[in-house]
Amino acid sequence: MARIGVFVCWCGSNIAETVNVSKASEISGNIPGVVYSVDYKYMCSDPGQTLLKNAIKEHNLTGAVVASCSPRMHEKTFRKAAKDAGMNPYMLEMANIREQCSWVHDNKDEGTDKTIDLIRMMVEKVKRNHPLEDIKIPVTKKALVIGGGVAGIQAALDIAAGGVPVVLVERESSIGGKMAALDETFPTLDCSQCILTPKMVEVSQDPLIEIMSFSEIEKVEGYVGNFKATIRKKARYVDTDLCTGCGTCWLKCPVKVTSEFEQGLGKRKAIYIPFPQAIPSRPRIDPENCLKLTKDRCGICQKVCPTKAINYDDVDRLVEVEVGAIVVTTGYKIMPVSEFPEYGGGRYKDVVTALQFERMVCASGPTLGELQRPSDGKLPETVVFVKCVGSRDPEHHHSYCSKICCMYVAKQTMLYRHKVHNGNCYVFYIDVRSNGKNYEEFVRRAQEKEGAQYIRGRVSQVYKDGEDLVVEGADTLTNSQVKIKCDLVVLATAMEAPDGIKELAQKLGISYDQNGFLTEAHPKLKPIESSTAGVFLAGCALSPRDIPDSVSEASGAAAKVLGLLSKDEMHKDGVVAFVNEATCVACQNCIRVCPFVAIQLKDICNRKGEVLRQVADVNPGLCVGCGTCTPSCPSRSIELKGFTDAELFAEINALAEL
Amino acid sequence: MKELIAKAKELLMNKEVDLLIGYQSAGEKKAKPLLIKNPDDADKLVFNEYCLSNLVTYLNRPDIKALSKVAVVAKGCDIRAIVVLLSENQLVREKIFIIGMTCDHVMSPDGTEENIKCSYCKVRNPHLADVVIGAPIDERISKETVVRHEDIEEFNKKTKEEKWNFWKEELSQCIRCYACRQVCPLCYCERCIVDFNNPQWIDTRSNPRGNFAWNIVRALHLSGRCIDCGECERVCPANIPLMLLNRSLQEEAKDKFDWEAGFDPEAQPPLTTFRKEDDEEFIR
Amino acid sequence: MAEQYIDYDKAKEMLGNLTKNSEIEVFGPVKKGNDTFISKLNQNSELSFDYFITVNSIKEALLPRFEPILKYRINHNGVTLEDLPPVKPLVVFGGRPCDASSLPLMKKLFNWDFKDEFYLERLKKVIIITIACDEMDENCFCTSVGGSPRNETGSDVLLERVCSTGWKAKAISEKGKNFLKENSNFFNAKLTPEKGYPKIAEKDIPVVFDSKKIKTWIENNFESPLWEEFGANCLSCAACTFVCPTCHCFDITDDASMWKGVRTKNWDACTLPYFTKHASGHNPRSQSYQRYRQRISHKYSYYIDLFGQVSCTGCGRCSRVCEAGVNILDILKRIDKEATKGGK
Amino acid sequence: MNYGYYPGCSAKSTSPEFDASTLALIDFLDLGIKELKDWVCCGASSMHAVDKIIHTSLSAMTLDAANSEKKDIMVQCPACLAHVLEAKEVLNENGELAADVKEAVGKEIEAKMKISHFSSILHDEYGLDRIKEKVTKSLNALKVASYYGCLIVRPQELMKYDDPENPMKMDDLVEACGASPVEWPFKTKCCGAGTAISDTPITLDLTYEILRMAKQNGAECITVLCPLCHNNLDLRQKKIEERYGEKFDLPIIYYTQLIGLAFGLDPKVLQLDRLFVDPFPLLKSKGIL
Amino acid sequence: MSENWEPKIVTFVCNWCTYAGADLAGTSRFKYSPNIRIIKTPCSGRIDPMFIVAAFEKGADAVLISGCHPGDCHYNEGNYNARRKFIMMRRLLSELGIDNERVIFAWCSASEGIKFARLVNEVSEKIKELGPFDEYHNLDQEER
Repeated sequence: MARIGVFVCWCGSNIAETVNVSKASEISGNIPGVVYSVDYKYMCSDPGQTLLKNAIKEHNLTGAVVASCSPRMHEKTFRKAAKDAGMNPYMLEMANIREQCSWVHDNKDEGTDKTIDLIRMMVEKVKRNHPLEDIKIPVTKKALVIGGGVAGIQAALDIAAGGVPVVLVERESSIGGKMAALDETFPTLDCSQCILTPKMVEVSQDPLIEIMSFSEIEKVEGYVGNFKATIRKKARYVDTDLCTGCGTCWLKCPVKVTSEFEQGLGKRKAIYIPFPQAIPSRPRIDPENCLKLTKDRCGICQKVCPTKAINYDDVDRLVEVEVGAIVVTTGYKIMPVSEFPEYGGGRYKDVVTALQFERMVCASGPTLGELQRPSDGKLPETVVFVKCVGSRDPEHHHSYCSKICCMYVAKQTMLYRHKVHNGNCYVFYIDVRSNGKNYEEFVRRAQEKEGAQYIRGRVSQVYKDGEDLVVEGADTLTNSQVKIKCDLVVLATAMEAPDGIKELAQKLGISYDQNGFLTEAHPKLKPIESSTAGVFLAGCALSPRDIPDSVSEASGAAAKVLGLLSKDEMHKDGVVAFVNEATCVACQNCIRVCPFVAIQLKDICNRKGEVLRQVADVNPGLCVGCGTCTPSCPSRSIELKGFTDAELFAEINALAEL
Repeated sequence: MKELIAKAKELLMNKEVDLLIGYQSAGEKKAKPLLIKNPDDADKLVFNEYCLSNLVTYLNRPDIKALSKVAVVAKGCDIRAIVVLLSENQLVREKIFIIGMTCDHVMSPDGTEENIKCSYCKVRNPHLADVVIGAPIDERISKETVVRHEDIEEFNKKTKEEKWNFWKEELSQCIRCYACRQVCPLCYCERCIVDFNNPQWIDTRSNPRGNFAWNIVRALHLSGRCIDCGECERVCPANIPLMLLNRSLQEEAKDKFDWEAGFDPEAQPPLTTFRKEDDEEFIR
Repeated sequence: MAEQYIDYDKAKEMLGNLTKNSEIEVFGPVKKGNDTFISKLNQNSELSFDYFITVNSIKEALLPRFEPILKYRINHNGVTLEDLPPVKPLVVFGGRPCDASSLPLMKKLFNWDFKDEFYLERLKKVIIITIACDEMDENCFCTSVGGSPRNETGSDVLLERVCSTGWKAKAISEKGKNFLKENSNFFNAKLTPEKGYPKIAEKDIPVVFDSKKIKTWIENNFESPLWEEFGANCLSCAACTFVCPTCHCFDITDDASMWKGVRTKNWDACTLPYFTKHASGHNPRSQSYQRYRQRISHKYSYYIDLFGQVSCTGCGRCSRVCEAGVNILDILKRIDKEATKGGK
Repeated sequence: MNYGYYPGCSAKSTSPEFDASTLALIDFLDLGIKELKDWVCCGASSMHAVDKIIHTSLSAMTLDAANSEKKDIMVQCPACLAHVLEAKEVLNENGELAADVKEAVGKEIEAKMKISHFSSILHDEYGLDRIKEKVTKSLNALKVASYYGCLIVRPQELMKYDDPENPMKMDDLVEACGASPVEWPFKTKCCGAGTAISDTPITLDLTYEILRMAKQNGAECITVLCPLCHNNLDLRQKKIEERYGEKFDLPIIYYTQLIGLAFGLDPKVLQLDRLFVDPFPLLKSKGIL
Repeated sequence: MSENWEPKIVTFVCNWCTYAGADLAGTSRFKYSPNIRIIKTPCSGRIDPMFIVAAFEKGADAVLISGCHPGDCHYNEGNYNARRKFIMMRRLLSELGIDNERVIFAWCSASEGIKFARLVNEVSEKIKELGPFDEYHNLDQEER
């Protein structure tokens, strides 16, 4: 039999002015099941809470209703007090008689009547409430970072610094990402590799970080605190344990192939490391070009390898790792120029992407920093940069802004002018967006001190007239057509979501937007959380951003991971869905509507292990308690604790006239 | 008919199926279900325009579900129920053998005219069947055609008050025999919502209040799922025009979600999914 | 007393008159769609007398679909019981002899170990005006269970058709005599009996099985595989039991809101899947054929053990209403054949 | 294929060779396309700027002409194409302008027919493979610059002709006939027809650039699909050569004429002799004639 | 209709938007009609259309249901799922002749205190016009 206490708060005059609190308390005392009722000036005060605690003990209460302010204000307070007094906290409910009653009504009789109704509704609910326990989830103290660009490197380092082991998975054969290919970085013009490679080395030397390069995520199962990831270690044909990275193999390899790292501007071998500072500094064999693997000839690398590390029979291997949290830092890709034939992309060798330009001016690039245009090696005397190529162009490509182009174009004009002091450089732009620390100053330096000529307008066409490239565009400030003859055109093409990101998102159960960028759980308040608990996001996987943003997000994600993994088990609210397995017929409605992938089918077996039938099964670790599953179930075999049908019906029922 | 009997015999003789569900004659202009395990009984099988029953409903019966494979004689309209059951994980495709019958039309329950549902049938040639028996029949309307139910249109000419009085009168006659539920191929819950008592969702008394709640919840639970077989209305001993409700919700599903149940087992049922641009003109 | 006749118009007038009196409940035949139902009449009811047999039986008049057996209110001082509405006198017009003959059967049950005051009170206050049959169909088998198209059992007044628009009335009981007297102004129709009425004679409905043999067979064949065959088509709805004049199972449910409640006796049916479901989740009659076996066995065996009589009047309603094609007569004939064959 | 041919007024005045070569191809390929009986001038190139209702009504009447013969519409002139497509869109959107047009025309006009350019029909419906089969006289690697002009690809949403930046249909067609299409950047540049009368020097400038680029990229001739482009490139070529002191000698040949040649049709029938820049020396030197 | 009849409006709201919006109406002291009783659920996705029937059965004259605006759902999608159910329920109720003005759906965010107050007042006024929902309440017959 229920023994319920009702506590009506005056909130000074906030409630008492519009509600006859003593009458409310008195009438509430007559509700069947209520054994104690009282009104008090400030329930939330220490004496008020003591009153509650004492009443729970003295009257042996099974439930309590505090009629006061909004539960959003003090539910935690009173539930904690109830818990301290030995009552299950979920057996306490609040009737909101301040925000939703005394403050919105003037008439005291009406306010009092409504108050009594609200109390009665909560009393009836409490009668049906069940004691709930917080959900405890054990956690695996290990993290997985997917993507070894600068964001992934930073996240791995920060997590490891917190004492948690990390597996860093990278699709390419070296970590470093796009940043490793950059020449200098804005707005400081410090050398990209000079600041990145020490971090890469740090990663490789951290005993808590395991790098799995040339590997991809095959499958992810489990849930927050308890993920099991299967990682495909792609066949490398080089035993990374035996290999010392001496370099003999790639020096002797006779096959030359266009280098992806050099953006197609340089060559590599069929057995190669993508760039000299690669981490791990272990080569891989490109099976499509290796003579041994394609034609069963050559085999030189095996012959010259001093440690017998070459294995032509290597195959993909699957490795399972158990982790408690995942950080996704899969970065971006750059649109290739071939998408823009109207700008000469794919037609003229001297129309290049900004990333290619980085390699062209980089001291470690294919020309060792000597600026030569790709077609004939000539020093370009006039260069035209075109911004917003593919970005901010909803009719043809992407509607979004790629965010970093304004800055790197300004940087590249400087890099160009530093190489070619009397060269001409023009920039076609729509707007100049330079809203970072020292960014605006940087752009102005490019324009005012470094001689870049900015033309506001779009380019209509790039074509070749004789030996010259001609850029035709509009100057919308002077309202005139512009035609510039030049030697090199650099297109600041849009940043795009990388290949395979949708498949990865599906494996992780996280969502992505129409552009393929991963979606944050909340654009403002949960910018680095995904919709799946325990999966965090950082860097350009979310949308275009620059290095400082990516790095700070990575650190943020690492902090989230460390917070999550700091305890042996996680505690969460006991308001979760539960299944009545006796009546569930596994129609999958709940599974289909659950936004958090918290419900799965489970087999019910007999003693011999034969499957008798299937039922829905809620993973309380993933369930967030929204209750969308409940109305989707026609036989009501799934319900939400704390908001069961019986509880809500009791509230409705309490409205029937006396 | 010969082909059907031969196929049935073959299936039962070769033990390809444990049970075959078909139709037998029940007198002049009448047919009723026939459940047979013995190949000799296959001679009783008939198929004609009086074969109204949607035999798919038997596939939900626990004793029949327990069998390893069952053959069912089904018209295109009946197969739509199989599609829904497949999409809702209630049947295992490999465990049923669908003998699809081409069917131009069946008769109305009283046997006097063409059944109303046949005038807008889109599956005269059954889909999804393991074997199709009968000559191909010209579909009278295409799959893309949006069906407007004349009875709904007519009904919607009534005022609010007329509608209310109509249903009050009709539903007061419901005796709560649950024939509508039991015959429905899509009512397969282990425990029906009406059999709940904590909380008591639906008043079990066959008073107008209980009858309203029952018929509301029934229509609602079939919304986006009803495949228009009309069995509930046919078996209702009180002759309540239940399909008026079901058809209007079919129309709503078509209009608002571009959905017709029972054609694609892979598609997401409309009430378990959404589109961001769904209608919300009615939401303030 | 001279012979009394009543025609369609007078009958309508009489029933209309009775309906005006809010102190009595009147039931009569009302047409809906192609079928006729015994319904509680109100001012707007459209009576129809040209029917073969009503879909439902007159059971509904005496054993309502739902009926309050307890009412209470809660207030701040506690719980108070409320009075139940009094049982009103009833007139039931238009049942067939197979309807009326169910009443003595039902009386035995409701007068058994527990006296059901609601049923018995109604039975006391009811006037049953039965119309003898003058049509039949393939589902009729009253003669096999001791009835006949002109059986008087259970009726207070029996009407026999003499022409296309009227009947000859015959009082069977004292109540009937008084009713005819009180309403003699409606039973004074000048009707000339026409040739060809009644259309059917008792011999038109031959006896087709021996209920004794059937009882014995049932007693000995609980596990017979034939039951599975009999119940194969059954979809487990309650249509057959709800139209049956002798099915009488009910459930007791509470409907309560915060401050008041009512406990109600509701029709229930052994054919429904949840009828025997235990709280444990176990269901001893989990399959439809088991439930159907219960229905037949109850009528043709257990009831005889308890009350010495078959609890079936041969009206055939269950077969007519069953859209799954379960036909009780076919099954009884088959059992009879099996019993004869087996010699038991 | 159920097209009626809408030639437009140019075909009947300034460029009968376009008309003639088109009809010759229709006849040769047995496409069964006949000229619409009641087609109306589309009102180019001034009416659309003067009065929207009259402008749309003119094209609507052509749609009506097609309706009365139950035909889809085949168009050759890009301006005509743009205007009938626009009228179709206006009528289907059924807004205020459509109501005005209905009133002006005096009837309800259904706009459900298909409207296609002849080059699209050859390219997409008849098919390049079948065209290749019909070629009897290969164009012998003649270097052809396909010049589409500005109208046929713009606005893309309306015309839906081909890639607006780099259309390929004519290139494909002449390639199928054995020619070597020249890749060049000025396929869709404006020839300046709009200012040809009002400010001729501008037009001459623009057309000069086109001729220059074609020549620079190795073209031996230019093929076109627009009568006005043809006018500017062909009729004014001599004037341009004088003005800029540069010799081009680039024959400007309709694509229908080139295809006709490949099919072995009589140059007279194709009216090649009507061209101002004499194509015969080139064709002879390439062994095509 | 008795003189002092006041409509009874049962309101189902989600915890994150509309409940917070109602709180904001309170903290902003926007006055509204006292005829509503709020029942809190975590998300509009938790609100079963049959709650509407239950509320009418227990004497409600109108039912107001409100959740987060599309895109604002705390649980991302609950309100989208709810919306489809409401679409169906509305059609069904209108087929049965139940006034759609007695079942009101709204989106009301945590910042829309004023919208919540106005909404309640409008609904309350409308229901006062329509009068008590006796048609439904009278369906509750205890005996035949």
